[in-house]
Amino acid sequence: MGKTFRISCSGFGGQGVMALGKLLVYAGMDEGKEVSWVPSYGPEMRGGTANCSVIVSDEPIASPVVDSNIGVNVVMNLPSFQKFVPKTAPDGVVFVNSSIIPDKVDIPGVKAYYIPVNDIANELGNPRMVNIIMLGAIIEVLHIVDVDSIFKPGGAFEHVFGASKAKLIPANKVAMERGAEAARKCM
Amino acid sequence: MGKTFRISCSGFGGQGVMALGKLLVYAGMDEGKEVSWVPSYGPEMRGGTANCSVIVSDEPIASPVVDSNIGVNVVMNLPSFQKFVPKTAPDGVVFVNSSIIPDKVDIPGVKAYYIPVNDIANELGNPRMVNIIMLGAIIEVLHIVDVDSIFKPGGAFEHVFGASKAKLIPANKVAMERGAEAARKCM
Amino acid sequence: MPTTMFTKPRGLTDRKLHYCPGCGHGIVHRLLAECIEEMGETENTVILAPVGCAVFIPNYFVYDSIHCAHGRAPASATGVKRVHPDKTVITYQGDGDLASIGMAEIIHAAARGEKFTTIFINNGIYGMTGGQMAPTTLPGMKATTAQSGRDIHVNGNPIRVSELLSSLDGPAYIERVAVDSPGHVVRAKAAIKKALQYQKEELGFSLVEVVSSCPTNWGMNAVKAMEFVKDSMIPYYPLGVYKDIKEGK
Amino acid sequence: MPTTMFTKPRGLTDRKLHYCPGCGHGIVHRLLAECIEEMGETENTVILAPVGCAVFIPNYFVYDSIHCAHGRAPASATGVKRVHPDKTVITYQGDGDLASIGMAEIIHAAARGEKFTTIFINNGIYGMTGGQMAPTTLPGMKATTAQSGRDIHVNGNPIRVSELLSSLDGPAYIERVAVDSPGHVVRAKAAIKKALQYQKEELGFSLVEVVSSCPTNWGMNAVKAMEFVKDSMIPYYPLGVYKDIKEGK
Amino acid sequence: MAKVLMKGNEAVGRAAIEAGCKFFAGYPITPQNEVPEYLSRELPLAGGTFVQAESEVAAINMLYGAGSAGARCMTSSSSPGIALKQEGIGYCVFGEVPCVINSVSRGGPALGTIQPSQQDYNQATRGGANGDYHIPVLAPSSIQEAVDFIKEAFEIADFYRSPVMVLQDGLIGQMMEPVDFDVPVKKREIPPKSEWALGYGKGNPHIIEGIVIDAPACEQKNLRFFRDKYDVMEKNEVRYEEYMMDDAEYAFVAYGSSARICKTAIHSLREKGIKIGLIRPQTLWPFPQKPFQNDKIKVFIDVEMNMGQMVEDVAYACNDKNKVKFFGRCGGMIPSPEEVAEAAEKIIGGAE
Amino acid sequence: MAKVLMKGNEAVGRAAIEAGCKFFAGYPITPQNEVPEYLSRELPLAGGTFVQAESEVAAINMLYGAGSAGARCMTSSSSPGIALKQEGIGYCVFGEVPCVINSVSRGGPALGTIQPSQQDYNQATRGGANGDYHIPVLAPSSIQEAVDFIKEAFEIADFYRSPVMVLQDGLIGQMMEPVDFDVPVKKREIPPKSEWALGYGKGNPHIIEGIVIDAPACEQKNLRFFRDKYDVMEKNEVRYEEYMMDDAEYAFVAYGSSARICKTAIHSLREKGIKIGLIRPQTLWPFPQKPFQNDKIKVFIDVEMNMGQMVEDVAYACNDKNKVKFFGRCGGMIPSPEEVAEAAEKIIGGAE
Amino acid sequence: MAKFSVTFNEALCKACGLCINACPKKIIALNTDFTNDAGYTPAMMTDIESCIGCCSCARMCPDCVITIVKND
Amino acid sequence: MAKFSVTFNEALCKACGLCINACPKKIIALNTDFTNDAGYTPAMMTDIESCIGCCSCARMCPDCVITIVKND
Ligand SMILES: Cc1ncc(C[n+]2csc(CCOP(=O)(O)OP(=O)(O)O)c2C)c(N)n1
Ligand SMILES: Cc1ncc(C[n+]2csc(CCOP(=O)(O)OP(=O)(O)O)c2C)c(N)n1
Ligand code: SF4
Ligand code: SF4
Ligand code: SF4
Ligand code: SF4
Ligand code: SF4
Ligand code: SF4
Ligand SMILES: [Mg+2]
Ligand SMILES: [Mg+2]
Repeated sequence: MGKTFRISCSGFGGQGVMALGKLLVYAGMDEGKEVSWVPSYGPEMRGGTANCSVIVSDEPIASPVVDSNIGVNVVMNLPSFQKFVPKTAPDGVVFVNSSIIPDKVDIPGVKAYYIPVNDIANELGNPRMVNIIMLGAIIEVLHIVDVDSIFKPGGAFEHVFGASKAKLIPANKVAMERGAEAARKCM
Repeated sequence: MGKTFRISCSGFGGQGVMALGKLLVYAGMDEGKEVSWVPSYGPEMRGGTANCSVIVSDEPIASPVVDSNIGVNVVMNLPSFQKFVPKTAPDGVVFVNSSIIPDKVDIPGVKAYYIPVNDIANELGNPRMVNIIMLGAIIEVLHIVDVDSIFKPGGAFEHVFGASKAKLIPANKVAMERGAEAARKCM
Repeated sequence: MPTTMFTKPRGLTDRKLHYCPGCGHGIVHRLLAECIEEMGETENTVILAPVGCAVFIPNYFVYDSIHCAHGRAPASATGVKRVHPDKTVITYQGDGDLASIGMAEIIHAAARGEKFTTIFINNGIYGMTGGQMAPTTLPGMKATTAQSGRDIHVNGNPIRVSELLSSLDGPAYIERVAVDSPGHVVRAKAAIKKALQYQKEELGFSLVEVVSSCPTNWGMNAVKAMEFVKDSMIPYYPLGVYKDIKEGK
Repeated sequence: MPTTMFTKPRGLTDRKLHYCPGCGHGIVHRLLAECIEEMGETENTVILAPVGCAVFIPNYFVYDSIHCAHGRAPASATGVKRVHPDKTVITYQGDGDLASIGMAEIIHAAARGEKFTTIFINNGIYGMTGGQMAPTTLPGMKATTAQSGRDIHVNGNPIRVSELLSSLDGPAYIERVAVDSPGHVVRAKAAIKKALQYQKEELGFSLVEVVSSCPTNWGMNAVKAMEFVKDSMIPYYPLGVYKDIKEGK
Repeated sequence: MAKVLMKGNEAVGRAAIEAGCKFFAGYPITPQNEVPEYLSRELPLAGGTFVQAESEVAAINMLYGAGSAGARCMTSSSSPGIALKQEGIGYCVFGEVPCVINSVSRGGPALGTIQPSQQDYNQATRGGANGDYHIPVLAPSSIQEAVDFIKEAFEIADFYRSPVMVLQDGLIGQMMEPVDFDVPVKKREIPPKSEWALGYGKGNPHIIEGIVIDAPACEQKNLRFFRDKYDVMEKNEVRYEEYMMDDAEYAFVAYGSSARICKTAIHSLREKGIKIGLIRPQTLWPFPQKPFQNDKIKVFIDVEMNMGQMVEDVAYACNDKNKVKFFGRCGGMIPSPEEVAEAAEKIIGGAE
Repeated sequence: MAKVLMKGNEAVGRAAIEAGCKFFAGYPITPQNEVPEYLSRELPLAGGTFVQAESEVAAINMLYGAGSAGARCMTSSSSPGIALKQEGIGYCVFGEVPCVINSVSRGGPALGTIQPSQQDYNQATRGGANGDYHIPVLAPSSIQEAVDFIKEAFEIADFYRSPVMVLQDGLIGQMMEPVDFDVPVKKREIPPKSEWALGYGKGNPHIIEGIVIDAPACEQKNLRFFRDKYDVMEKNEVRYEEYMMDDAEYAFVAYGSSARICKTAIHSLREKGIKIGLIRPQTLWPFPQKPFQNDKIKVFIDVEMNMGQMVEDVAYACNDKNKVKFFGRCGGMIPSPEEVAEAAEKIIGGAE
Repeated sequence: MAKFSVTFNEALCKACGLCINACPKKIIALNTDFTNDAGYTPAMMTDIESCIGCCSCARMCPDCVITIVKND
Repeated sequence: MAKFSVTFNEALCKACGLCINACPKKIIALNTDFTNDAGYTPAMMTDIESCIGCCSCARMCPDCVITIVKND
């Protein structure tokens, strides 16, 4: 049986968690994997938390909802940490935005990576890149997809943000690499 | 088992067939019988034929619709004759407005009474009384109800036409009697 | 050689109309068929029937036709006309149909400027269902659901449809006419023709409100009913052009 | 002794509003509560919520309240007010709710002269569902269902509700106001108060149209959105009194 | 009081007034026009309000308001008009607004015809509003029962804070029969308005809910309805009549007008020695289960003025679809007792 | 062509265009807004017309017109919006107007919640319009299937001249999955427009009927529909998937999103040695009968995101209600595969 | 021969009287001697010579009963 | 003590800026040093002494954040 990544990404609206998930599924599809992406669409007008379920798998996907037994749990703010971390699978992995989440994951068998994405983004001078930095960390640790599938021409990045945003790819590559670097520090 | 009259009254709109049926049910109810009255309400705006099903019985009434096996078949114009006479019960009775219906009933076992109600009404100087004349004939032959139940104060006539029309009762009594007389001639 | 000055137009079938004696619907049916024939559109017309006494329109006209849901003819006509922009598309609606249940649909079709023509028969009553109060029933006028006459404090105020719709931007032409006299009938025909011409010219939505009669539910004979149109309806529903974009109105 | 010049009115609960930053709904909620408090009606008011961003009104007001079906608040208010003629009954509706799906209900409640007050928020868009075109979206204005801007030839013409309703006989008072500036907010409050007073005096139906903003779906920040109200919305939707039976208007 | 002779529709109007109905909103449609006509005249005299609504949609939403405000209220319509009320009925369910919906069916679909029919069984029992819900549906088969059920419907509506439908056909609406308005109705303990209705919330605001945006809370509300309403109704509100069932080997299953026709057919069939009876559901929802747990019955013959919409309910109740046969007419046609009897004989012949 | 990643709602819009849809009318409502938004942009580019209707009532009646005029047409809505379309759907049935109705359910009743649900099973399969009628209801459980079924729906609609519904839930509408738009759809022989559609009746007027006032004729029309449409659909249009049913002793019965959840649950149950499979109706009407004629199955476990609306259909199909058990969530709650598996274990434990 | 022929399709006439009322010459009346299939006594000309061919009668007729021909 | 007190219920502020824009004295600004629970940097007074108590800020605030008191 092949590998299945059951991913949940959550955070404030505006932190780009939905796009983070989309980048994974576009890249995964490009690599011939089965993928699905499910947004939670809440009643909130604006603000509030946002989250999405992502599956990248070698097998056909049955249920696309990742709301329990989360394999890869990406939490970008404190409310998300509190809501989603308890739902991590026994052998799951958590990625925590440690810039704004003071808490620590304390579940036996679950490995956590604390990535200070806001701090890194501020260093890079672009606070909106928090999601890309986190993606860099995730890919570094789990190799869910190739970095190249994200950034190559016609790749996931252009799909998600539009071809006109291709000029931002170099900066985003740097952000990814900084995320990867932070992850390596935690390993 | 008691007696059950299954009556159908049909004719042009304006010939008062609905009221004829109503007089029977009001009088029947007054006499403690079970009664029902069902109008046919058609799509026609005005004109066209009208008919109603009436049951006066000593037993509780199951189906109130008299559209087959008609026991007492009152037909006031030619289209009604053609439509309803074939539905008469084997031991039924037909009352025909012979003023305007040239046809004859030809069903073995079925007795027909030919009452020239328009002619009689014209003689009486009130062409609108055709239904009362016919009612006189019916009661004379079948004794479905008492004439008194029709005309007594608070009786069927006042129910159907309103108490304010009570002043017309004497004239209507005469009309009834003329109908009865015509029926006797056919007996 | 004898010349025919007046006869049944080609657009009407041979079916006998089911309307009551003297009902205005018949007059308007004929006018409509005359206009369409004169415009050479007899083979190019689709008519949408309302729910109301005129529901049997498909029996009476030779055009393609459809029974619409009560009040929704303007929505269905939007569908028909958008699919067939080259056809002459007509809705025919009563006052219950158009001004009561179908109020949202007529306003929005008008506001969208849908390029069809509505013939709106204002007879102040629900004819088909037997004389209930319509949005256009006059104050004081009797109806089976306002048996001592419409009391505006209890039953609300009548709605003047032509005035209401003419506040919108989408309509190209709106006129109110009547069929109570030969002169008014001639004027009514001219209005219908103009409305159809505006449709052909793709200027927008057009509507002719016809003040008509319902002798049966008004409890009058046909002649008296036409007098009532003249004496009571028209003063409340003034005739005239309410919108004409060619005239900048 | 310090005097409080401005604070939250009693009619509002302590719940945080869910509206986006700078959304006009919040301003109008406050004005409404202020007027009701000043009239001493805080304990005597029933408010009917629309479907739209204001659907959660029951969370924010201390009045008895009800979530109405989309567009049908005027019908439900008719039911409430007829049962409780002594209560102050208010419907609060957006432009999708009132002017699109609910057009028939508002026109008929107005024509019947139902004695309740409607607060009509014209923000030119479907806020709650994410920015689709409303009947009041301006020509050229972008919406998710008119992505290159409303083209009146494709999407139809906007509807001016106050003008439309003021052609009817039932309304006692109709005014259009805006909340783009402190001065207009003061004027808006006066209009709402007057509408409620006309209701108390049983003069008929009253409506205040509030030209408001939807920064989120207009794609602007709150300040820019209020500028858009001033520069683009108000010229198309002129402020003023459209109906006032006391003034014979 | 003595019996009076009345048209079904008018009797419904009078029954509503006697039940304390204080608000009626409706829109004209054949064959129920006498209901609004009667009430437009009589309800104001009884201190109530009659509103001719601009549409069926408006009428049901007026009820949503008037019922929320604590008034006993009713609307009446027929087939396509009931279709238009579906969304509003859903709001009354969710908002727990008591109200009575009188439905007088005609032939369908669409405008169909104006003749009587029972083609709206699915419409009444399954509804067409969204979401999980049930409303009680009472199906009278005489004017007396129409009157009794209208009164009962108001009690049920108030007791459960739910819409209740009385489903009739045009035949019952249009016919005249003697009726006794003094048949007593069981009064129930109903939740006081002061606890929930609009206008009674002094200090502690009353809210009639149409939305519960939080899914877990919305689920809980649904579960509460099943526990406190639908399950209880299934236990306590089922009604049916058994007619000549004591020795029956076959059973007609029919409601409303078609049940009356079956009764006439039963007489002629019994004369021929066929032991047949009738199970007549008086509530179509909740649908009676018990009378179908009857092993003596070889075949249930469902007779309706439609194409067999009740068949599945009968099959479910008796748990053997092979035992259920159907005879019906539709499109506004009323079957005659003779054709029903003949159809039954054929079915029974085939079964033996 | 390669697969593309698309949101379910947008994929539905694109599928409609590829199927030749030339007219769309709709009114905004969550969670299907991307359908009209996509089509407002793309349909005109494909030579079609997009109309934002003033209401759901208007939208379905626009389809009644556009479909009558011979255009392939679609509307889309969600729960309360579908309730409002009921009368119009009845007109499309009776007038034999082909059209496609995309329904994306949310939690109910009333406004309910905007989270995904399957609470509109009854609404879709029993309708709420008046009269006897059925419309085919296709229930996709992936975006690929949503696309295929939309295309198929247009074919079925044209073939039978009938409305066809595609019933989805908010989950399928909102999620993204890869989809292949080149899966071929069986083309059918469809009645030519020249024979019936408005605008094609030169000389021989075409009439789209909403009323057949003569009851016998109305009955005949109903009978023709049953003979030529519904019976044929029941024979030819039933679709379902059987998943791991070969050796199954137990069967989940589920459609749409809940079927996917069951598949995940099946894997964990099979790991525990429980021989369980899935019967997945792809058409909810006509409902599959054959897969339930399976004596090896001890219990059918109906899993829905509602309170068990399909139970009666399953019971009817397998003809033993005692074999049918239910597990579900409602009000917008999506069950997890774990709770489904657990519920199944409990049910099976009880059955053994 | 009169200047105009005014003919009535008697089967269709409903005796509503609108033509009679509209005629400026008052030369139309109901023919009470004849009842058509629908039970109405149809309209007829009483004095064709006086007809001025104004078509008022035909314009008011809701049932297309009347045909008017100019004889020249 | 300043003539007026203008206080902000910071928890409710959404930093929309309408008060800032409305103030004729331009004495309101966002407090970028503080983020409330909803993630906004709420408005604050920069110069209460200049306040003329016109209430324009409060009138424009959609979230009832502002209370104004006259100190006399
Ligand atoms: C949804 C629906 N509601 C009500 C009706 C009943 N109905 C039939 S015709 C009609 C009103 C007709 O009045 P109007 O539109 O004024 O036409 P008229 O008959 O006066 O020409 C009504 C209410 C219906 N068929 N469908
Ligand atoms: C019957 C029905 N149709 C559609 C919807 C979806 N819907 C919710 S809010 C809304 C429009 C809101 O716009 P508006 O009335 O302008 O209010 P705003 O959010 O702009 O204040 C719509 C269409 C619904 N809930 N019910
Ligand atoms: S009822 Fe009235 S509108 Fe209808 S046909 Fe008769 S007269 Fe005409
Ligand atoms: S979406 Fe628009 S109307 Fe709705 S709360 Fe946000 S800004 Fe206000
Ligand atoms: S044409 Fe004129 S004058 Fe001649 S009969 Fe007719 S109305 Fe009279
Ligand atoms: S107007 Fe026509 S229908 Fe009426 S009486 Fe004259 S000819 Fe006959
Ligand atoms: S009260 Fe006036 S001057 Fe003072 S802060 Fe507010 S807007 Fe500025
Ligand atoms: S207007 Fe109100 S919400 Fe907006 S910034 Fe000022 S205080 Fe904050
Ligand atoms: Mg009318
Ligand atoms: Mg809006």
